[in-house]
Parts: sequence; structure tokens; C-alpha cells
Amino acid sequence: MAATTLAARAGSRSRDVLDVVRRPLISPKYGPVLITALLLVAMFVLGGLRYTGFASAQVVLNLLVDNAYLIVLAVGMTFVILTGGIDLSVGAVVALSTMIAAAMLAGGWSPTVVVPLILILTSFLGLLVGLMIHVFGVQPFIATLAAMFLARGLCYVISNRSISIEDPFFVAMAQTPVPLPGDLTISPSAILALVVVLIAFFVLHRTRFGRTVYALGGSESSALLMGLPVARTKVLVYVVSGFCSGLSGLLFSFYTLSGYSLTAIGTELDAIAAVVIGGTLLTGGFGFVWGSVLGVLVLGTIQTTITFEGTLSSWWTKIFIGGLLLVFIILQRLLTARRQ
Amino acid sequence: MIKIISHRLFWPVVLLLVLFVVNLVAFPGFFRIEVKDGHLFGSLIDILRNGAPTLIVAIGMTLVIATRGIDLSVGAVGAIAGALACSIILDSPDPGSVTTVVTAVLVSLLVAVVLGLWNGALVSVIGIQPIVATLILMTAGRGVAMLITEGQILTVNSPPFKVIGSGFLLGIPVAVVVAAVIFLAAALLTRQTALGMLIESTGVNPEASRQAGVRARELLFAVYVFCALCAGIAGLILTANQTAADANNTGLFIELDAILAVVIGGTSLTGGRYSLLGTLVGALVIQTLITTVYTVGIPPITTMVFKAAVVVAVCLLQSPATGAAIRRWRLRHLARADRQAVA
Amino acid sequence: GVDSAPGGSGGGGDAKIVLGFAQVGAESGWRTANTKSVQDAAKDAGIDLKFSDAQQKQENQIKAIRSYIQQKVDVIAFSPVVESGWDTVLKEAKTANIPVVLTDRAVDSADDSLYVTFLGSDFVAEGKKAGDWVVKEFADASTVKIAQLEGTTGSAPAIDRAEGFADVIKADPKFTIVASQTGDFTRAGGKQVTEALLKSNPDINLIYAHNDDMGLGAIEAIEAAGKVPGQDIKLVTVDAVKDGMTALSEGKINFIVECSPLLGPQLMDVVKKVKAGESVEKRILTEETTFTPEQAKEALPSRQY
Amino acid sequence: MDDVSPVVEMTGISIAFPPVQALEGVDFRLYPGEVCSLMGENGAGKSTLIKALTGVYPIDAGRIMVAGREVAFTGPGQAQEAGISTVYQEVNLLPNLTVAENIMLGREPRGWAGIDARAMRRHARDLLRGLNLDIDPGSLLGSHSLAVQQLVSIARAIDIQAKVLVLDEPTSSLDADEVEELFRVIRTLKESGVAILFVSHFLDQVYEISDRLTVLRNGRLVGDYRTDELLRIELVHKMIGKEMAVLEQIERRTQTADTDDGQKPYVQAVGLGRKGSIEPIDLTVYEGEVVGLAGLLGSGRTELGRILSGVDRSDTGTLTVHGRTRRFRSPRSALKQRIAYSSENRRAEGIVGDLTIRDNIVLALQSDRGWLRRIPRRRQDELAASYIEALNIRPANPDALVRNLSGGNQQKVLLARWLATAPRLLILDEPTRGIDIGAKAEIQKLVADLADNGMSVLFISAELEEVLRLSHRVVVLRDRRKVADLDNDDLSVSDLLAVIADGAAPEEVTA
Ligand SMILES: Nc1ncnc2c1ncn2[C@@H]1O[C@H](COP(=O)(O)OP(=O)(O)OP(=O)(O)O)[C@@H](O)[C@H]1O
Ligand SMILES: Nc1ncnc2c1ncn2[C@@H]1O[C@H](COP(=O)(O)OP(=O)(O)OP(=O)(O)O)[C@@H](O)[C@H]1O
Ligand SMILES: [Mg+2]
Ligand SMILES: [Mg+2]
Repeated sequence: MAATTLAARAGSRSRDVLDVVRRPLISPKYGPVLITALLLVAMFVLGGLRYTGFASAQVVLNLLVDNAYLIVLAVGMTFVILTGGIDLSVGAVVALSTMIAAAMLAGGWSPTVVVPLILILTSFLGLLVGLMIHVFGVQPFIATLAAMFLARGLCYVISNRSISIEDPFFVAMAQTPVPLPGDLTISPSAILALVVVLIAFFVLHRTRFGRTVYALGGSESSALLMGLPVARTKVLVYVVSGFCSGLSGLLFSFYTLSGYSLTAIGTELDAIAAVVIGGTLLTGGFGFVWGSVLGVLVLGTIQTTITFEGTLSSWWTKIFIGGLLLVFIILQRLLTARRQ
Repeated sequence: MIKIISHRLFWPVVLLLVLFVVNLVAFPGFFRIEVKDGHLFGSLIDILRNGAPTLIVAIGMTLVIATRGIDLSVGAVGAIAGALACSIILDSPDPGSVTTVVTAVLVSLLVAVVLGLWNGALVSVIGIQPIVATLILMTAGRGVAMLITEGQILTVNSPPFKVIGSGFLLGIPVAVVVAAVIFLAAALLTRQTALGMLIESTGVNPEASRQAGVRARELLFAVYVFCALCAGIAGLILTANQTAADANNTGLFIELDAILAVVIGGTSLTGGRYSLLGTLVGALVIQTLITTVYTVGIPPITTMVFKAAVVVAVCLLQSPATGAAIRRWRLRHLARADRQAVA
Repeated sequence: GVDSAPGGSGGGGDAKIVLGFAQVGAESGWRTANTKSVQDAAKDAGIDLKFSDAQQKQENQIKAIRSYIQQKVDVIAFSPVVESGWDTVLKEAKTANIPVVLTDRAVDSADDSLYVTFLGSDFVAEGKKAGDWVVKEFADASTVKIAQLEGTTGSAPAIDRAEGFADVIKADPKFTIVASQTGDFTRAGGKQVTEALLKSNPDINLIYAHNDDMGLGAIEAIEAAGKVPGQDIKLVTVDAVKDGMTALSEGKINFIVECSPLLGPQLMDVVKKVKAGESVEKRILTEETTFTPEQAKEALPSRQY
Repeated sequence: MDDVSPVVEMTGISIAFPPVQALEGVDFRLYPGEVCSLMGENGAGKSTLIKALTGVYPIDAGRIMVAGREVAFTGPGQAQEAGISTVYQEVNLLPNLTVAENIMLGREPRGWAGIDARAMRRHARDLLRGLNLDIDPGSLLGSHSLAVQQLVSIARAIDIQAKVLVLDEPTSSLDADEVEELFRVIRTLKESGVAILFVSHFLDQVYEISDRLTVLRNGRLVGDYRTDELLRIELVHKMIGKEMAVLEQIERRTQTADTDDGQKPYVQAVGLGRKGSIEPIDLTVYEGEVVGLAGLLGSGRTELGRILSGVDRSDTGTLTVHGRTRRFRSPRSALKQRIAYSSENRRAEGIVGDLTIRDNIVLALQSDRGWLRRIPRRRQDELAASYIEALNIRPANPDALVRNLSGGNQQKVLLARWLATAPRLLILDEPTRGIDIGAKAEIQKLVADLADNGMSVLFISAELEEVLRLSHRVVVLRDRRKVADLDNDDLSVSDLLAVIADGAAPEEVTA
């Protein structure tokens, strides 16, 4: 009997070769991510045709190097958005982490203290935000907006000047390229970011916490009635985002080797845009971390394209970014809308 | 008594009063309103006038939020309107004439409407999530505004235009009058007709509303157009107030202030029931907060922390959990009083 | 994935110098004038300019510089968003043998071999110039109450201009800064702050604004309060953009310290010298001056921005 | 049985949602190995009692003992851990996750690399087969009909293997077959000593499955009876608190006028279909006629209703309304032709929870009139008041938020919305789902009266008795195809079942 079913299945497979390609593209779950990936590739091909030196492997790697911090940020944001929440504080928390790192290192603290401390602090801030949202029913937008004000304010309180980082560990993290075959290099931060993505993927898909995150996005009240740990998950999600912001802040301080209170303004919007471009629904419940990584790469590619273009004035730069974003989102939307 | 405490707007109003008191302590003349050169003059008037643009944007935002949407592009739309008006006035042979100014204002508001249609189309026809749809215009719109001014600050010397931002009508600042008119218009338009109910219903349950025959698509268009129009008007007021178009800074972050005002006013970001009155209180809270920073002389480096504290305070006080705690406390209190009465 | 198109690699065939310029953004009229000056001067000097706008973000600037390195430009120039944090990318540039010129704002790198020269104004000196004028102007007064309109909190010009000013006036205790608030370098900010200040401190004698725009906003607020700007309350500002100069010539502002955005021609000279292998000074100051109302009247007709 | 100690013992439970006192001093007991039905009208407090037990609502007064220990759960999670597994009244699952995930969420099998998705799917498949449901456990829950979702939520509850199984109207959208299947499972569980709390408005089901009945009325306990000692008529009396004459079946309608000569067709569909949801179908509904739609789960009844009302667009065939060919692009255009559709999925597609009863009732009428011509407040109040009275909606406060209404009352509000538009064709998809016996009779009477006054009705219900009682004609669907069109003269349930099951060719039956 097993044999017959198997045979039947094989038969249907050969019949529907086309279907196998099409099915995932039109599924509400995988469609948006796949289409983002395809469009990204298309963008690269177009860029490569237009600009010399664009379609090189190092440019791709540089996308990872330059956006490592944003990838980590987007990962944290993905958790939050999957539950249907939003976190506006991430940009300010990145700035705060760079400030704390720079100030403490300048004060002679060792990185072995500074790094964990920052991660604990930002996770704690996330915890506070999560509690505010869960216990007091404050809307995520507002709770995280308050956290954004707070983090940014604390930056100024620490110092309103930029502070350089000269600590050897940080310098090493910033300036030690990791060689790859073929004369290519990548930074430790980029590797770290990819590790974070892998862990996030595992957590979201292979742990009960991760599944509960999706459940919350589907319907919070249903998740509650199903007996899932809604409170814990909802708070934890903001802790995860806080942690990721802290880590992202560290990566950012590796990247810039300095702390500055005005840094990363508006980065939360980049992170949100990346997550959404990656196919995650803002209302929660659908989406993948890999999608968010793709989203970051899309934003990065737009940036790269503009630099390679090299002739755009400030305003055309903005219009161009908006335009590319529009084209991308509309294409994505139209391609996924064909399902139903 | 319980009714008052549990009213949605109780805590925002209390907070507003607290801020007033703080100001009064820092500066005893805070409540003084004099008549100077035939118009009202005083801190409260400043709060009203400076808060007018935020309020106007927040009114539009309230309706957008009621449909479960959000409009991040208001600042950019305002900047475009301002830039356009200034460049039209500058290019005209007679910048000081009323007709020039009226033309400029009408054209720029028309453009604002078009931008609203654009947002509406992205959201309702193409079905892009509002936050992303408006993010596009937020980014590109600033660019367009700068394109119009070529990145310069366009200073106009046109008395009729200046009136919009800092003129007076019967002693009351024109900006305040405009805000009041928009507020009343929005309130009447949505509450005296069925528009408000239909908007709320689309916000709460779009599919159910569709099945009930609500024209959700047209409604979304209308709401985004209205919001863009509000943004355009606010942009003109801001621009006229400084008699110059500053494409970079006009209305920068006004979307955050507006959203904050809406939420402080008790409208939920998940759509549905909205309160324009709440938005009014919210906008006043925010502007008073800003003014407080200036009058009390809070050092710039702690301003943000102060803002955070206030926002957290109002949110926590407004929260249902706090309400429940207060109710419990009152019950216990009453019970004790009863016991004492019996004894 | 086959490298089938070998032609047209970076660098270009002719001797035209390629300059990669990473601008901060276009956050103010001053910055736009700066950009325009660089673009125009490049065209005049026959230099191929690769321009990028970092939208006020350091990370974008780093990306742009990295991309210039990849595109193998001849010289990289940039106005750093922040002082610190440039070592990594500057080292990459150095390794790639591309000389770097800083404009407008400095970097705090300990290793000054990472850049060829820094071309720009000295913000502390600007603050000092403003302070000097104030000390002279109020030599006879017994007490002077000053309000300061700060630039964007945390930005280098705001910090340095405040510092230079404070350095000068602290010598005499009759000067007190009774209020200091940020107006974010904008007119609207300047106006709103001044409105509130005038209510709580109606008796201030002088307003020191970190740029013209905030000063222009302050003028509006002072007029609305029924006072005469430039007389009842004196005004000192920094920048000397056209609108500021106009107000100065009308006597509404009393003194302006120039901070010129027109670095373009100087920059192109430096670029050419660097490319030719000539040595340049490590620090090149922009040619700047100060203006009184009379000087403003003279200079105004020829003012470009 | 008396010597067995109760596994659940609730005493003096009170819960208030000011101003509504949902429960007042209610005692309730549940013994191992029995099925106890909780009975009461809509809004009597059944669901609230269940939610009190599982910790969804905190209780204002009273005591809850589970297995001899006093408990105070703060949420369903804790209740689950203490051995109480619950199917709540509305389907409370996650449409964005797969069927398997919905069943196993929180109890996923874990291997060395975290959750083992394959084991999970396998387990889910077996479990669903046990309920005679053969669907892909890897498919998204949201892609299934409400009935399937309800079965999935039952599967989830059963899989928890609890001491106490609580089922709040689990059968409201199930067919007779599925109900039988469920009862089989319930009996097995009962045998193994599980205590089962069952809620349903179907008296037949209640009498078939339960050993004991606990009756609530207006949040108060009326009494606790053994099923075999209480006559139905007495039960109804206890639930409603007064004699109920209507209950004696509204007399069966048979065809009064001959459709062929006397009446005009109101809606005529020829080859109407939609790819992937329903095969081209011919259907005529005459003015003043009630047409019942019968069929198994997933047979396409809902889809047909949605296409006829413009909720979904058809892609083949033509639709003639009142003699003119129409293409509906949206429910709005159907409403313009006075065709209204009341969805079976009232929570997702029906009620607007955060609005008041009044707003919900006038919504369709108002959107039909356009936003400018607001229905005057006085007229709104009249409308609301009249429907609240006619359908006995509780609380009878037009300003109450619909979200807070009991399930049955929400359904009534929804009905009121469509009735208020005075439709010419009313498509009712499971309109009596979750409605108590008294109200059901009221609604049936209402439908009959409206049809007598010329309104056409397309009546979709899983309850065949109801279909037969009301309709002049019954159309049977199977596998998204029309298989029979039967005049309802003395059709019996078993006749109908026969057609549904093996689908004698339509010609044979109608002939
Ligand atoms: N969250 C809530 N807020 C306010 N009122 C509520 C809430 N939940 C229930 N009620 C009210 O409590 C009463 C009892 O409702 P409940 O849901 O228990 O009824 P029920 O017996 O289950 O009815 P049905 O048969 O219709 O499901 C109703 O009047 C309802 O309006
Ligand atoms: N027993 C089942 N097994 C697999 N799929 C089913 C089953 N029952 C329903 N479905 C799915 O549910 C979908 C919806 O069917 P539809 O809503 O038309 O059902 P219906 O005739 O209205 O019956 P009901 O309202 O009782 O669900 C169908 O597309 C079908 O794929
Ligand atoms: Mg119920
Ligand atoms: Mg159905």
C-alpha cells in the first residue's frame, strides 16, 4: 500500500513540474520572501550591467560588512513585528550602546566588562518596554517611542561629543579582515551577524518560544485561550529586540570605532523597512528572518547603486531611494497579489 | 467621581494641568494674557499658536489611524507645500499681493491633495501596508521639497503670506483660527454625517465592513487625502511663520508628534474608535511640554529624558491596569469607610 | 558569472582627475551652498566629481568612501558627520593609496597620516570672535544677560561655538548666560525658543545664536513681543548667509561671524596639488571674516548664497 | 455515582461586567466519567462560567476546586496544566499557522534539533483521521472552512489528554456526521474517566450525549438535573423561565403557490461559477421563496452564497436579478440590488466588535444610503430598539459594545443588520449558529413571515430539520456541484440525507 501511494506521488510530481516552481511563489507564506530574493538578484544584474565593478563578489560581501549592524537590528525587529508589535527605539539604543561602549572604554574599562554590560543593559531596557506594553497595555508604538526618547536623552547625558574608541579588542574587531577564498575578505562583524541570523532562525522555527511568537501575531486572544505563555513571550520579544539593538550597537561601534549621540537617527525606519520588504507582515504572524536579511540587502543595494551612480545631488538621492523602494514594493506586491 | 477618573481624557488633562503649574512656578506670568497692538499676547497664546500645526496634522492623522493606517509622510507633504508656495510667491512679479498668495496657497494645497491621492492609491488600490506606503513619500517627498527649493532656504517677503503664520484675526492668531476651523470641520463632517462611523467600522473590521457595503476604498482615499491636506495646511503655517521655506526642517518629525498626540488622546493605533477631542488635548500636551522645556530652562541634554518621562507617565496613568488598581483601592477605601460607619 | 567584459575598468583613460566627495547631507542652506561650491569648482577645474550624500549618517559616509576605494578614484574628500570613528576606512584608503582630504569638519584620529589635510573653518574661533565682539560692545554696561540659541545638541559646531564664546565671556562676571536652549539650527526652532525665553526672561540684553537661521527666527519673536531687534535686544550670529546679511544690513542683527561654505575652489587647488604630488599644509583655514552692519551693506550685493 | 468526588466544584461564582451581572452565586459540579451539559439562553452566562473555570476571567466571588484542591488560575495555560482542556465558543486558533501547529502548539515534539516538524505533522494527521477528517496537516489553518477549523480545535483539545474536557458549542457548525464522530470520541473519553462539560443549543445533541444538565438563567443557577429525569419541555421551561408555545414547531411549510405560473424569479444564475471554489451552477430563487441549501462540509454552500452576494466575484456564467443581467463586483453592488449575505464566520466577517449594537445594526443600511445622508439618531434608536426587542438581544442596551456580547447575541445583531436593509434576497449562512432554542424559533418565524411578504431567502444550515422546516425547495450540493433540486413536499431528513450522501441524479429525484 505504501508502494502505491509512493508511486502515485511520484506520478503527480512529474506531472506538475511547473507547479513545483509556482506553488511556493504564490503561497502566502513563502511567496513574498522568494519574490524579494528574485528582485534582489534582478537588481544586481541590472547594476552589474550599468556600472563597472558593481557585480563583483567583494561588492556583495561589502553589503554584508557595511550592513552587519542593520542585519542584527532587523533580526530583533523581525521578532517584534512577527508578534504584531513595533520597536521604534532601536536606533536610539544603538546610539546609546555606542556611547556607553566608547565612554566606558575611554574610562579604562575592559571590553570583557563593557560588552556584556551593554548587552545586559539594552536587554533590560527591552524588558522595561515589554513590561510597559504587556502589563500596562501601552501601545508598542508609544512605549518604544518613549524608550527612544529616553535612550537618545541618555546619550546626551553621557556626552554630547563623539568619543573615539581605541581599545585593542574593538580595533581588532574593526580592522581584522577575515580572508575568504578568491582574494575576498569579510569582517568579523558580518560573520557575527550571520550567526545571529542562524540562531534567530533556529529560535523562531525550532523552539516553542519561536512558535509562540508567530502565534501572537496570528491572534493574541486566541494564543491566550490556547494556553500559550503570551505574557512571557510578548515581553521576551522586546528583550530580544533590546538585546539585538545592543549587539547591533556593538557592531556599529566596531564599524565606526566611536560613540556619538546623534548616530543612527532614523535607523529604526530602515530596520522596519527591511523587515517589511523581506515579506513580513506588519500585522504580525507571517514572515522569516531570512526575508529581513534580504530586505537589508535590498536597502544596501539601493545605497550602493546610488554611490556608483555618483552624480545624484542630495535631493535626487532621496527621490531615487524613494523611487526604488516604490518600484520594489509595487513589484513585490503585484507578484504576490496574483495568488488567491 | 469614578466616572471622571475613568474617563479616557482624565489623565491627559491632569497632565496638561500639571505642566501648566510647573510653568507657573517657573514663571509667574505664565497665565497672563495681554492685549498688545490689538492682539492677544502671552504664553498660552504661544502654546496655542505653535501647537496649531501639530494639531492640524494630528486631526488628519486621527482619521487615518482610525482606519488602521498611519501616515508617515505628513512632514514631507508639509515641506512640499511650503516650498511650493514660497517658490511661487518668489517667482511672481508681485510677492506682496493677496492674489499671488492666494494662488500660491491654493496650488500648494492642490498638490498636497494629489500627494494624498497618491498615498491613498498605494494603500487602498495596490494594498501596500500604510507604514511602508507612506514611508516612500516620506523619503522621496523631502527630496521633492528640496528639489523645489534647490536645497536653499527660500525667504519670502510677503506680508499677506506672513499673516497665515503669524498674523491675527480679531486678535486671535490666524493659525489658531485655522486649526479651530479644521477641527470643527472634521468633527462636524465625521460626526454629523455617517462618515465617522463608517471610518471606525472599516478600521475595526475591514472585511465585515466591506460585506456590509461600506466603500472602504473610497473611504481610505478620502482619509489619506484629508490627512495630506491637513499636512499641507500645517506646512504652510510653519513656512509662513518663519517666512521662509526650509525644505529640510519644515515639519521634521511632526509625524511622531502627531501620532503621539493622537495616542495620548486615547485613539488606538489598531484602528477603530477615535476621539478628535482627545487629539486636541494630546496636541496641547505635546506643545505645552515643548514650551515647558523652554520656559523652565531644562538643559538641552536632558530634554529628551524629560520628554520620555512625561510620555511614560501619561501612558502608565492612562493604562487599564492602573485604572483597575485605582478601582481596587477605592473599593477597599469604601469598604473601610463602611466598616467605620457601622462601628 | 564569466568575466567577459574586460574593457572600461575604473580609473578612466584620460588624465582627468577623479574626486570622490562624500557630503554630510543637505541639512541646511549652508550645506547646500557648500555642495554647490564644490560641484561648481570641480567643473571649473575640470575635475570629474563623484558626489554622494550621506543623509547625515556616518555609516552612509563610510559606505560611500568604501565604494570610492572600490571605484579607484584619485582623491577622496569628505566632510565628516562626526569627529571620531574614521580610522578603519581611512586606513583602507591609505592601503589603496588614495589620498584623503577633510573639509569643513575635522576628525580626531590620532594618526594624522591618514589624511592629507583638513580644510575648513575653526568653530571655536568663531565662537571666540562672537565673544570678543560682545565684550567690546558691552564694555560700558554693568550687567549683561545673554540668551544662547544652541545648534543641534551634540553637533560639533554647536559644541565648539558655545565653547569659544564661553571662553571669552567668562573672563568678566558681568556677563551671565541666563538661558541656553537648542533651536536645532532652524528658524522655527529659534523663533519658538526665543518666544518662550522672552516671556520668562524679558530683560535679556543679547542673544547669541549659533547660526543665522536661528537668529532670523529670534528676530521674528522679538518683533512679535513688541521689541526692536538690534536695539532692545542685540543679536550676534554665525554664518553670514544672505538672509542673515540682509538682516544685518537692516540693523536687526548687530554682528555676524562668517563661516564660509565656499570651500570649492580651495578644495580643488588642494586636490590638484595632492594629485601632482606636491605637499600641502596639514591645516588650511577657510578665508573668513566678520561683518558689522556697514560691512554687510557693502558685501551684500556680491553675496552668492 | 454519589460516592465519587467531583473533579470540578465551583461554588458561589459571581462575575460582573458592569453594568451586566454575568454570573451570580452559581454552583457547578462535574464528576469524572460523566458528560454534563450546561444549558441556558444566549447570554445566560455559560461561556462566562467556563472562562471563570479556566482562569480567563477572574472571579469576583466564589470558590473553584479542581480535583479537591482550591485553584485560582490566572490563565488558560495554568488550567491546561491542571488538566482542564477547553474548546472555547468561537474558534480560537491561529489562521497563520498550519493545522498541525495549531493542534500541537505548546506541546510540540522536540528532537535534537528543536521542534520535530515531521513528527508533529504525522501526529496531527493521525489525530484528525480519528475525527474522520483527512486534510493536509501542513496546510494553513486559515485556508479551511470554519467547520474544519472547529474540528481542528476539538482535535487539539482531545490531544491534551486532560481530566476535564470543556466543549463550548463545539458542534455549532458541524454536520450530523461530524457530530456523530465527535460523540463517538466523547463516549470513549467518558469511558476512560474524563469529565466532560458540554454546551450546545441543540436539544437533540444534548439529550443524546449528556448524563446531567445544569441550567442557568440570567447568570443564576436554576438547577441541576439528570437528563433522563427531565423532559425537554420542562428543560426549555427552566431555561426560558416561561412557557414557550412557539417551540411547538412553526408548522412545516410546504409549497403554497406553484412557482411556475404564479411567481417571478428574483435571482437566476446560469452557469455561475468561480475557479477553484465552485463549479458552474444553475439556480433560481423566486420571489417570496425560501430555498434551502444542503450539503456536506466543504460542499460549496458558503462559496455559492458568497458569489451570489458579490463577496467573491464569479468568473463564469451570468446572474440575472429581477430580470436584468448583473455583474457584482462587490457586496456593495449586490446590496444595491437588495441582496444581502450574512456570513457564517461572524467574528471575522460579520460583527464590528468595537462598535455598539446600534452602529452594528445600522451599518449596512447606512452604507447603502451613503455617508452624507446619516440616518437620524432617532431613527437609529428606533431601529435598534425594535430589533433588540424582536430578536431579544441581551443586554438590551444599544450602546453596549458588540465585542462584549455573548456569541448568540452577536449572531442576532448580525441578523438585525441585514434585516434592517429590507433585502429582497437574504442569504443566510448558518444564521442560527449558536442561537438558543427560543431565539431560533423567533428567527425561523421571522424568516417565514418575511418570505410571506415577498422576500426571497437562501437558507444555508447544517441543521437539516431547520432547512426542511423553512424551505419551499432544497438544493443539494456535493463537491462544489449541484446534485439535486428538490421540491419540499414532505421531504424527510432521511430522504435528504440519502441525496446528500450518494447523490441520486437530480433528474431522478425532482421528477
Ligand atoms: N468581556 C465581557 N465584557 C462585558 N460583558 C460581557 C463580557 N463577556 C460576557 N459578557 C456578558 O455576560 C453575559 C453572559 O455572556 P456569556 O457569553 O457567558 O453567555 P452564553 O451563555 O455563553 O451565551 P451564548 O449561548 O450566546 O454563547 C452576556 O450578557 C454578555 O453580554
Ligand atoms: N472534510 C473535509 N476535508 C477536507 N477539506 C474540507 C473538508 N471540509 C471542508 N473542507 C474545505 O473547506 C473549504 C470550504 O468549503 P465551504 O465553505 O464551501 O463549505 P460549505 O459547503 O459552506 O460547508 P460548511 O459551511 O459546513 O463548511 C473547501 O474548499 C474544502 O477544501
Ligand atoms: Mg457562549
Ligand atoms: Mg459554509
